[in-house]
Amino acid sequence: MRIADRARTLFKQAKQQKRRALDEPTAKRILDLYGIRTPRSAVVDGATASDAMLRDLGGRVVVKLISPDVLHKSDFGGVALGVEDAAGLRAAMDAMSQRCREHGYRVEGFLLEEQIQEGHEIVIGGFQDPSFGPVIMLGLGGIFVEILKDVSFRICPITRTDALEMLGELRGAALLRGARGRPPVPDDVVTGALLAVGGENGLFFELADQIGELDVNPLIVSAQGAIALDARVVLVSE
Amino acid sequence: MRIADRARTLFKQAKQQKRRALDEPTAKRILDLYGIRTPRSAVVDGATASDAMLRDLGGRVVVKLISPDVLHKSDFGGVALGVEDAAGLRAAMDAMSQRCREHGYRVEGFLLEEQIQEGHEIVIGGFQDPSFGPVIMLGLGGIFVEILKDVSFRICPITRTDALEMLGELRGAALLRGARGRPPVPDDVVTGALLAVGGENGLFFELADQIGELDVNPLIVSAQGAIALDARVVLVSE
Amino acid sequence: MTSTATLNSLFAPRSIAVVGASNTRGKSGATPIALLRKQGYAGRIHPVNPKEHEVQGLPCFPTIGDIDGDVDLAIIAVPARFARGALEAARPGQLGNAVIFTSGFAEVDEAGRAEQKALQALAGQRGIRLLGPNCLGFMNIPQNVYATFSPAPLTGIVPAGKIGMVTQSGAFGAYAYSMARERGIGLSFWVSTGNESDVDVADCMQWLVQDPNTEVIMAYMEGCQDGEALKLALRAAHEAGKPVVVTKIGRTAAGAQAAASHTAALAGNDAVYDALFRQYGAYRAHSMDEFFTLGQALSIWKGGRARRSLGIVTISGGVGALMADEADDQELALPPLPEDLRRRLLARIPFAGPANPVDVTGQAITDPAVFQDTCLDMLETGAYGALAVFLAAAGSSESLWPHIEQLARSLQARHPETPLAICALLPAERRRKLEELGCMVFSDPSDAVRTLGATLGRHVALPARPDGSQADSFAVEPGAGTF
Amino acid sequence: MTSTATLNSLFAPRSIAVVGASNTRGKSGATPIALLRKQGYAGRIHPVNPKEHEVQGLPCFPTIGDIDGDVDLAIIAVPARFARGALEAARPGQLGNAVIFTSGFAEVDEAGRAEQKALQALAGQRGIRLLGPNCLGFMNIPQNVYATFSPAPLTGIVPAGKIGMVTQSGAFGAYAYSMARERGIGLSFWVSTGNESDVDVADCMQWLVQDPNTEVIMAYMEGCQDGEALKLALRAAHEAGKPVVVTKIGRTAAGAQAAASHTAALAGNDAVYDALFRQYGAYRAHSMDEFFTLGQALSIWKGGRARRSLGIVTISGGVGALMADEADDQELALPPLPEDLRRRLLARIPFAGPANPVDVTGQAITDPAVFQDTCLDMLETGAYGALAVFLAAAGSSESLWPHIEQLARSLQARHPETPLAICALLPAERRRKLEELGCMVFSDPSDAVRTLGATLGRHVALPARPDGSQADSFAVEPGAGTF
Repeated sequence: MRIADRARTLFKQAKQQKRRALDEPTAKRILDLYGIRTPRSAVVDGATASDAMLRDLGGRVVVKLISPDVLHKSDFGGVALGVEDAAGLRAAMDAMSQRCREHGYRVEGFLLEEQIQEGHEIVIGGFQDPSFGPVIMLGLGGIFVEILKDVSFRICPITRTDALEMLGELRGAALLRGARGRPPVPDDVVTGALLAVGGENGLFFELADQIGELDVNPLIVSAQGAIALDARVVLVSE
Repeated sequence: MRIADRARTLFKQAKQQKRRALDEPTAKRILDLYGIRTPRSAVVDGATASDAMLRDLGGRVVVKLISPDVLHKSDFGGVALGVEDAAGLRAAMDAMSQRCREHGYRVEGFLLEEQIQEGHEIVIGGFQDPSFGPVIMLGLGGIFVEILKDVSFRICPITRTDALEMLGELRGAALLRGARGRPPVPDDVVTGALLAVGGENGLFFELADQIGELDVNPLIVSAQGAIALDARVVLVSE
Repeated sequence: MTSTATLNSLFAPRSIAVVGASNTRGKSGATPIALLRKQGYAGRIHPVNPKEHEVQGLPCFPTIGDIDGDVDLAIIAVPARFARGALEAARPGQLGNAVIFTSGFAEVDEAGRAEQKALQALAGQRGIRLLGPNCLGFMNIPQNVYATFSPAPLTGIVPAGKIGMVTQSGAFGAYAYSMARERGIGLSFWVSTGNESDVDVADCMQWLVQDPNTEVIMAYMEGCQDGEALKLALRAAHEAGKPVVVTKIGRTAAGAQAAASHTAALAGNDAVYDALFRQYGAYRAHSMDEFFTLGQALSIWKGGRARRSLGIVTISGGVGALMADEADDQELALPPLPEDLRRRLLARIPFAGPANPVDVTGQAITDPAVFQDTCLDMLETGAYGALAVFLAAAGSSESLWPHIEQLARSLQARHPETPLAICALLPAERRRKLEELGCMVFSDPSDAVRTLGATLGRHVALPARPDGSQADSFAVEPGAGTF
Repeated sequence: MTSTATLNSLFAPRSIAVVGASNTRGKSGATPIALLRKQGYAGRIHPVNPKEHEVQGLPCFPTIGDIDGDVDLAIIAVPARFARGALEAARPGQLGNAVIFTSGFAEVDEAGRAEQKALQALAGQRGIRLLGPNCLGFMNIPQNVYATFSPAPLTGIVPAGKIGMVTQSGAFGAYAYSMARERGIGLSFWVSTGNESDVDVADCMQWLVQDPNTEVIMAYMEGCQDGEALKLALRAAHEAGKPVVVTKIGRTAAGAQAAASHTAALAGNDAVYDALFRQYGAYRAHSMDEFFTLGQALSIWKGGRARRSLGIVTISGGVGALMADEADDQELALPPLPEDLRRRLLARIPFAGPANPVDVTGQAITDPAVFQDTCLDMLETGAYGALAVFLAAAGSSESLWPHIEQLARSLQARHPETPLAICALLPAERRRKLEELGCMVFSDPSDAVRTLGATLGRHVALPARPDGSQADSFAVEPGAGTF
């Protein structure tokens, strides 16, 4: 099934549920379909540990013990950060299991959550202009959008040139490019995310008949890529 | 002795010591002389506790146990936050003494440190322009000064009108005035600090023959007033 | 909604009926007849007025239907309540187009809106294209079609030129017409679209794109009801290499409110218009002065991909610094002269400032060839995307003039792709001469640099046309278009 | 360093010697004599040149010392190596002032700097005030003192007016002189200070402050060696109610670099100049167009404390919105019309736009008194600090003109404190008429609003003078002066 068709199925379901906006998991599935990653998680039973599992979760995970008998996971040693390979995952799960056995606690499994790289918060928004159709917005998170109105707009579909210009128009662009000693974000990461939303094959342009408003906020961008921590997708009013 | 004379004595000492800049305690004393507060502290023996002591320290203090036997003060309960009156101070010191007695630890006294109100960070700077003499600068801390160059200048001496305009010229002024739900800072707090530095009776104008460069950074401003956490005062080169 | 071919009979009519024709000077039914005749319109003119037998010496008809033969264009200059009847009186198929001057339609009240709809419906049935209502009409200047009641041409005609002007507001348009005359700018076309019951700004732009007399389009907009049509028109202009300069009101909250209270059209989100113009390569002007400064400059140099670096040559270090200030604001680079060039210049004029800006000093009065030699040397380096030359008061010197002309000629011959801006106070005919030689001429040196900043190295990368043809795809150079 | 009284004999000399006097048209020693005679200078003119017996019909002296009696001003138009000797040849006490046209001093090299110092030393010993070297001289226009070799006045004289102009750069000054002539602006005084070995921009400002012919000062600066003197001059101008418009180059990094390579003066920290001008109430212009637009406006309305709220009255809703956009940019409030006023206007013109901007529509052509009535009504409310009126092309209408004149007259009579800006394309004599009646006149409507934005509600609160006199202390209203 084509990406757009799969997305349309999700919109159809939301409409059948009389929703005005997609629920967060569905909104994130739409982003995922169009290549904007969202944090992943999986529950495993502890029996197996493979590099492939970690890859699916972004390569670097937090491992959390699931046990009805442990209330404060951290104090108990039930959380392991920065696990990056199968050996590490196995070791972490074994250690937690061992500790539970010592205390006679039950082990129901392990929650693996993608560990988000530190990065910059940006915001990608979209709305329908009554004259010109879908319009995409880019801004930096926090005071940049709210106080300084430091945002940039383009009409969809945008080209790579447009995406680069949008980035260049932000007064705060220097921050993304490494000012103040913060690690720089390659322009491609930002423009890639913009094109995934507002490009010719982007979700907002392809689904312009479905999406009334869009807010990917925050989108964490770093040298490792872009990952959306939250997304709001409002349906077009019928 | 007049304020300026007392300040000049400090500069004289610094010059005798061949300093190019005042040391931090001296710089803070200069600020204090001209009415810009700096965090205060005092060491007490635990025998007395009075409201007056607290008032001298800004009204609200952190009490810290001084004992050669206690390594991790917090873990030991050797730190008490937000102490506001004599009764509270006495209770905190008594409790710490009691705990030390229980463990057989020595008590050498108590450090009372002024507890800084939460506020906004601003920067007040000054430099000597070769044509126009002392110039004062105002900026907001962080990205505002460094990335956005959101600063405002005036030639000294400044009037209250100038000080208000300087504040109004900052793009980030809205933040100080309560945007984003932050508690607002009365304009007077900022203009008062500006006048204390660059006004006709301000330290930079009165001591323009002594001070080559000045950097009060950060100056914490809130409804409770302004307090300088650090200050750099460079002497004029002879 | 429009094929531009059908607009030919509107904008280049072979016959014109004027309904409400009048002998009274200054009346809206008198002005077009007076202008058409005075300017030598070659087609037939038919006054229409049931109360008159003859108007301005021409035989007058009671209704359009009484005119023999077809009528390409009817100018309707009667009160709103008579407008529809005037069109109905035409024989079916007789009338191709109508310009409705009359106000009192959708811009006024509900009844006006209804009457405008009825007019549209009638025109639709009869296949009549409508311009207006509530508009000042149009002028096809090379063809002497003055279908307007604007008094502006009565006090002096604008010569034929390369700029086509489209404005929604008649008053803006009339003022702009007068400003063009004052600045000595020629126009190919001028149209005011008013309520846009049929033909709108985008339609007129499309027509100008195919009009061989028009090389630059200047447009004034208040709002836009059909965004797709506007996109297509801007794309067509871009693809035809005809620069578009736009003034769009409602930039700010106060302006948008004022615009909304003035026009039925949607004021829209201004940031979206900024994006639109940027994406489709149109130049946005925020004042009438900018509108004309840009339009006039683009009628000489079509903007484009020249690199965003500027060489400044002046007779005054001070003015050079003023221009450098503006270049910095415009994010135009000022590459320094290479060492051999510096040496050559200093050997010729020992007190010259050999940096960039280059200051040839007042010495240029006695050695006027230094301008041309320095400029050519600089362009040979390939480092400069454009040149701006400030001549100071020497611009009006008789002895310098042949050298300025020669400068323009040599640069045009050897570096036709490189824009040259000359800053001088020149008499009109000399200014025109330099413009013919491909020079932009400015009196304010900052204006020269600002205009180069807005037009140099501008890159437009449009998405593919809906029909699948290829998009342009230029390399990106940031910072263009901050006029 | 200067008492302005001593500058009177420099700038209003009773006798002038021209050293290097020449018969050759266009030479720097010929131009001042030609201009002085042509313009009817009333004092004595003494050509000095050892090689001539007669210059331009006047007896010529070998040296200044050979002239009988005192000489108020010597114009030095000989090469740098002869300049000092020319002054030395004067009898002790004979010579009061000298203008040194010659270049080749401190602006060039070390030897030039040394020679300039020697010249200063000699002048100091002899009590001679120096203007220059490396300057174009000055013109005291009401007194017909043309102590300049600028060719600009040769192609046409600027009439006497209220604006005194001081420029460091001669080329900028000469160009500005020509621009003033083109714009029909009169000048009281024009001076170019060059290397400022003695008299500098601040000195000239101080002199203009006490000059009864000067009401507005326009200055062009590259740098400043004596900041305190400049502060004092700006303060004096402010206290005398004479607005100062300044163009200071070196705003940006590129400009500062260009300025530094051009002049010996310190380019300085530009933000400090911004602060200086703001604190001392001077208006900073960033281009020559702004320089003149502001200067001309301030010669009619002196700026000041009127509130930052604007009433806009137009004949076109579209242009009204354009002006509202600019008002928003300028942070000028646009208070709406009170309800009774709206009703009255709608009763008179049913299709009028009764908000602010007020659109009286084309109906104003047939009811031209509506402008005056509406404007007066608006000012009676007390809500408007200024009015801007856009007349569209109707400005050139013969029938409307008496009403425009009457509007200006009534507003001037009843609300002399309220600035009125009229936007219209007017012939020069009508423009002048309105200016005499206290109206600012603009062709670009955005310029009108921008200028009001720069000048309305500007508050200057200077610290006390060093001598202890009281500072002004106005209430604060933010947002002024964002031209």
